[in-house]
Amino acid sequence: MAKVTLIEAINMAHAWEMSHDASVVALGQDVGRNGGVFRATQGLQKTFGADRVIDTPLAEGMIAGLCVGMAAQGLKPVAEIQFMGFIYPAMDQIVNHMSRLRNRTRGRLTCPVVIRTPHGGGIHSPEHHSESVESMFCHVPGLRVVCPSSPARAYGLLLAAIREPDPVLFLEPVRIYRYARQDVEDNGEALPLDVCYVLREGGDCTLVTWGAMTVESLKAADELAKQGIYVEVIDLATLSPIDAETILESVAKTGRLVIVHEAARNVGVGAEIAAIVAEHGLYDLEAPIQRVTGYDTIVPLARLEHDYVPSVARIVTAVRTTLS
Amino acid sequence: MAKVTLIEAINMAHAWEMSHDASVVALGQDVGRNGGVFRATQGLQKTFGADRVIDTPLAEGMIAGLCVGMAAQGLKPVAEIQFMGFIYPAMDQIVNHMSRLRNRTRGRLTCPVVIRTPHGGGIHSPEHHSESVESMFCHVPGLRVVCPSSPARAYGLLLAAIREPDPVLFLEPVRIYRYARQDVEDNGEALPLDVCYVLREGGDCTLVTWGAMTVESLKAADELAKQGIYVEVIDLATLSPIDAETILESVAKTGRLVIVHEAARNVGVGAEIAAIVAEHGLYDLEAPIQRVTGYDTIVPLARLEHDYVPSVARIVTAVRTTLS
Amino acid sequence: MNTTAQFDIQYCQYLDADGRFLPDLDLSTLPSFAHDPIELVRMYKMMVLVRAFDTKAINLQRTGKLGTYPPAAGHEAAQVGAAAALNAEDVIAPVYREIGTQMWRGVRMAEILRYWGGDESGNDFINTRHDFPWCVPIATQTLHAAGAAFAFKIRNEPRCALAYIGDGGTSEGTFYEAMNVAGVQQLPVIFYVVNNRWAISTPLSQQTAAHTLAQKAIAAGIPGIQVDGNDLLAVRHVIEQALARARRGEGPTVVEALTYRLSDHTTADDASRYRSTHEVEQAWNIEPMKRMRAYLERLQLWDDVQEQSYKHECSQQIEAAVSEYLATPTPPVTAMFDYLFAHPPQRLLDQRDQAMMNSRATDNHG
Amino acid sequence: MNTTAQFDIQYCQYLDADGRFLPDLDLSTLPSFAHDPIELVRMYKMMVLVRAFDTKAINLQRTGKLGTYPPAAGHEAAQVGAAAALNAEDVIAPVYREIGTQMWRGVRMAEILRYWGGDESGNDFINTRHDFPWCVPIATQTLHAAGAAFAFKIRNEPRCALAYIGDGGTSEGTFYEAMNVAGVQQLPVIFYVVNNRWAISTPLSQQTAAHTLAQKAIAAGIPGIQVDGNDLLAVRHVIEQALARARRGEGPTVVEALTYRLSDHTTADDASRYRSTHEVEQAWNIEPMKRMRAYLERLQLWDDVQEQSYKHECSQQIEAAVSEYLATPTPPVTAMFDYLFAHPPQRLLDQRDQAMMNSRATDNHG
Ligand SMILES: Cc1ncc(C[n+]2csc(CCOP(=O)(O)OP(=O)(O)O)c2C)c(N)n1
Ligand SMILES: Cc1ncc(C[n+]2csc(CCOP(=O)(O)OP(=O)(O)O)c2C)c(N)n1
Ligand SMILES: [Mg+2]
Ligand SMILES: [Mg+2]
Repeated sequence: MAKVTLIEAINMAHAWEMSHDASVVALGQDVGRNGGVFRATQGLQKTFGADRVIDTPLAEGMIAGLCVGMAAQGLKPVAEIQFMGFIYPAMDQIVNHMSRLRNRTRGRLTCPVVIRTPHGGGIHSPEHHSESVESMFCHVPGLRVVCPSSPARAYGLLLAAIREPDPVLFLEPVRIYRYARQDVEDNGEALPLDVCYVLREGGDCTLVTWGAMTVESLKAADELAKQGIYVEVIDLATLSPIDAETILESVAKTGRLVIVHEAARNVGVGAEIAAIVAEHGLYDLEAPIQRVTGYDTIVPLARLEHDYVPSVARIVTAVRTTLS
Repeated sequence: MAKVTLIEAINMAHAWEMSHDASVVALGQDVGRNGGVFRATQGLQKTFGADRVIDTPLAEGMIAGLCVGMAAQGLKPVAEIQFMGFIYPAMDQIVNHMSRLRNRTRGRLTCPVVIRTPHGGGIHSPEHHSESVESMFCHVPGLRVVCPSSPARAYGLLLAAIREPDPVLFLEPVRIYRYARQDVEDNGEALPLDVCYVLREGGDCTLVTWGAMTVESLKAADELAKQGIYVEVIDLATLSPIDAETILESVAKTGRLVIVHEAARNVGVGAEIAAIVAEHGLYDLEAPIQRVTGYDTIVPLARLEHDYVPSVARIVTAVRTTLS
Repeated sequence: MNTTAQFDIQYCQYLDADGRFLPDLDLSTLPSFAHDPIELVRMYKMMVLVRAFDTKAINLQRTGKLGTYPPAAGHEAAQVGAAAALNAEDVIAPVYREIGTQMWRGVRMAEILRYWGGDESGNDFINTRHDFPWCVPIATQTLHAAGAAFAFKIRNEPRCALAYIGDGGTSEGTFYEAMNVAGVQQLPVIFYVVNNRWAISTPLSQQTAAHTLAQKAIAAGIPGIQVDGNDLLAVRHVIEQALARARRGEGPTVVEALTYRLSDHTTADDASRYRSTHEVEQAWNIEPMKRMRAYLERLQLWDDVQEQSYKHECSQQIEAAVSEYLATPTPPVTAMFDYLFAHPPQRLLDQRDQAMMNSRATDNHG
Repeated sequence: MNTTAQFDIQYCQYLDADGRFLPDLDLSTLPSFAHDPIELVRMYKMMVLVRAFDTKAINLQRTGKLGTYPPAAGHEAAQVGAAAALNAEDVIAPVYREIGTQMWRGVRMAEILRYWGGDESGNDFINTRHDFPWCVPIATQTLHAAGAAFAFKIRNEPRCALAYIGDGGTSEGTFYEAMNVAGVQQLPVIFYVVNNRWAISTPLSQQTAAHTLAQKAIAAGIPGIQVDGNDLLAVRHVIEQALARARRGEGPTVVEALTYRLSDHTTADDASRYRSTHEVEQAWNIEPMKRMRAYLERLQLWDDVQEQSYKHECSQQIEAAVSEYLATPTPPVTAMFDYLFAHPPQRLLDQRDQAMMNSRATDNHG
């Protein structure tokens, strides 16, 4: 068992699956020789050759479109989009083809593709490097959206994503790529793609979050515990489809719900969670739902970034408001 | 005063603004000679010349990108994307530039652009011609999203959109392009871009909807009225930013909320409305919120289309469930 | 100033509008199939069938029995010629208008009608399992062909991919991205530009300032060639040569076929709004069927009697397909759920149940 | 087969690596500025300032005082040469690396530092009000330049737009879309491809199979030309000629400047992972500064003493800019709200209030 960071776990899962399934290929900008700008694919080209770990020209739409063609003809491409803010040129292929091919052909052709991309900000990057626009993709029928928040979940969920016969958008929380090390056994065991994870139990308030915001959320839970308030922290992990049951059960227990995400609030994934609870758990709610999110603004550049990303203090305040 | 259809009202508003503001130009595929595939721009090229009503090559990203450049240098482009299912190639320019230019330059350069596009299905079109993916765009900071549901609102809102100093995505409900005629005075009077419209008052349940679904919603309201149930029908009209006040006031009165939209449910704009009410109007709610929406599937082709689009019967059932 | 690079674009044509060899043609350069009576007649017959089917489909749409339909009239040689050059195990990425292509490949007429009649099952081609479905979002399919070719290259299979694209389609950036990566990776793919002069109402002159569309290949550093798209022999030969190159590992080719869209863009379009009758009449003078028929008649491979009897046969085949199509029941409402995922999430299954209930309720209503 | 189209790509260079005219050069073709001592020295001095600023910026990043920064070393002639050809009322759409371009245009060094230090107000250029801001999403800016040029054309203004793009950028479809529409509309725009051989770790050979990047112009039916991007005289002259064409209404040009990225891609990159020291050393032999200095010295327009004293002057200017930059207060939290809309919606104003409260709360915390 090795103590690995989240990015190392991604690398490990990638390598595992490539050694066990000859149809898996990796492609993207700088993923080969350079091992990816964050080193997620480090060493893969050396091990598996330039035929299976492909440095592409610079065009995201092309990367996604190639994946569709490759997958339809029997490969399992795992593509990297260098930052989520550069995924838009790939949108057409993702929405109009990748997520639809099975449906359009009544199952004749399928699209087992994984699109990996860094997610979120907080590392003082240049413009367009801090985006977390998962909600756009969660709206796309036929597409799964996953976001791990620990090395172990990164490992297990990436394996699951590659093995899934349908396309998966795999979001990697940049801020915690190297945040902590965790024992992860490199045993090829995948995690399910349709459940969320209760990271911490508590009876006073349910806190649903994902990606890098799990860190702030757990810290907030610590601080609140000191004040005698016990929050149940849920890592959504799979953002689409949402595991509504686990959330509804928790809300049934706590009567309160706070949602934390880094993306802008308006029509974020937090809205869907709130809507689900307002539909199916309304009578359990003892207080208004709260969303602690990025503001409905462009993610600011480095000097104001920390004012944009939800802070421990904001989460604590929201939970206390819910309880008052 | 002329009795005009919704599409004629769009044409009228477009012509009005072009004759009163020399900086307004129209561009898109087939908008000139052919007057647009739905005839929204019919006659404009004849009146204003090929310099101001521009038939472009076939590339949506190019159309949007040109708009950014034109707008930054003093024009007010009104572009047509032929169908909403073909807007994805324009996404990068819309999100990463059009909606951001003012913010990125601290107001030095601005982007007064209108992107018009047909919205929704129900007219037995081929694949990719029935999309209504407004929720993706409502998530974009810096962008307004508008969707009229009557000739008068089409006229007034399009004028407002063109005059707005910031970008507006203007969604045109295809199914009701020619559904009904209405007296619309061609007087250049714009409507506000931040309010919704109460189409019908009622005390039993609030029904929020937009675009072509206003028709089904009003029919459902008629049917329910016969049963002694009075729903308040609200046309959202501006989908982003949402006029939360009007909705919250209505829910405070009725205690019940049903949201109707044609787009897929998951992370649709309906989710945001539900979330707003679960945050700010929770104590007013006497029953769970209901969403009557397209399913979380690809919009099916013609033969199953009517099973996808929310029907009067589904709306009636949802309202009755809410009341029971 | 030094010249650092030079390029030229060749144009290939064998038959003139009357089906005679061009005067300066070196007959020894003719492909072998040009001397194969069976193959020549087979191709011509398919063109006749395609034209007849096309006419019928437009009719069905006009009488409310079919959805919007994109006529192929004028494209028969461009479609059948290219399709005939392919092997069954090659893969195509077709656009909406490739009626004749699909028919040659083995897509059944009833399937074609089902698709344009609004039923996705029309894409579940029974005979061409690996081909991509009809593609509507312009130019996107060029990348699918490149991706397929990439898979063939990685697996070292002797297969090729062929992407269809229109003159309008060449303005989408996607097309250049596909050519470019195909060039870098020397993929076994052909980008087949069917230049019919119009993209809905947009004439070629408003689409690009490029003198030819074949020259767009130069941007990707790959070969580009123009062919008379109304000349069945030339089309098939040029595509055969491009395929041979690709199979030899020499990479992609762009082939531009010059043809004309004789019909409206689709049944929802009215081309008389934007182009002159004169232009259309001119185009009819050089259309592909007449030319090929004259060629066959000259070789005494075809005559009036055969034409009449074959046309009759076509009608019967088409009527059978139409009957099959019209007898196809509306798919169950569950069809919109059942092919979305291999492992459908619970939420979707719940919606599926609701949809069944809603659909039954509606049926009771009306 | 007939040839239907022919193209060639020219290459322009005046000075060799030692600053001597190429042996076969016809001196009468030299541009007028090549004989203007004041202008020559002014350009050279800017190159020196740019190199010094670049070094300082990397330093600031290394010491935690600046964010990720994209060094310009090696691009000085390509940047200053092109910028010097423009008029003030022309408009540029620059990419992140165009440090020297911006400095020549009049963007203040403190503004440049503010932007790369993580403050959007660095884009609120005081002197170049119409220029587009630094562009990060690759190739997107080419359309902004085309759109600007369209505006100039519609308003009949004698202005041009110039879009910068890298070798990597030429793989994005957007670039071709921009060239294509510029060709159709004969827009007064120049697409300036700065080919520095690398796109992060991707060498040119993996980016495209095209022999030159200038030939990509052929796809759009517009002229393309290559120039030695390390030759200040050639760069400026080629751009001047392209601008003159555009102003005469003769439409767009693609100019490819051949240069080399002497530094890492950005301060976040380590180029030694993917390219050889040998290659980089070779590139230093033909870099632009040395060449221009030798040319000036030969004309006796420059010497060691001037070089030393000017470098000192540069340091002082740069230090002043750095001080100004470091003294700039962090923008108020409200800055992220205040430039989003001309008419901010109420919901956003509410969030603005919350953000102010949250920010104050955080300040009290820490
Ligand atoms: C991305 C996209 N934009 C717009 C359309 C609408 N549309 C359908 S066909 C067409 C014209 C295509 O012209 P061309 O490529 O020349 O093919 P042709 O129809 O002539 O065969 C357009 C604009 C579309 N299908 N996809
Ligand atoms: C659309 C997009 N994709 C990816 C990136 C990440 N990225 C930044 S610079 C770069 C390489 C660009 O290379 P090139 O165009 O040659 O310009 P250079 O950096 O060499 O000046 C990449 C891939 C980006 N900024 N935008
Ligand atoms: Mg065409
Ligand atoms: Mg480069």
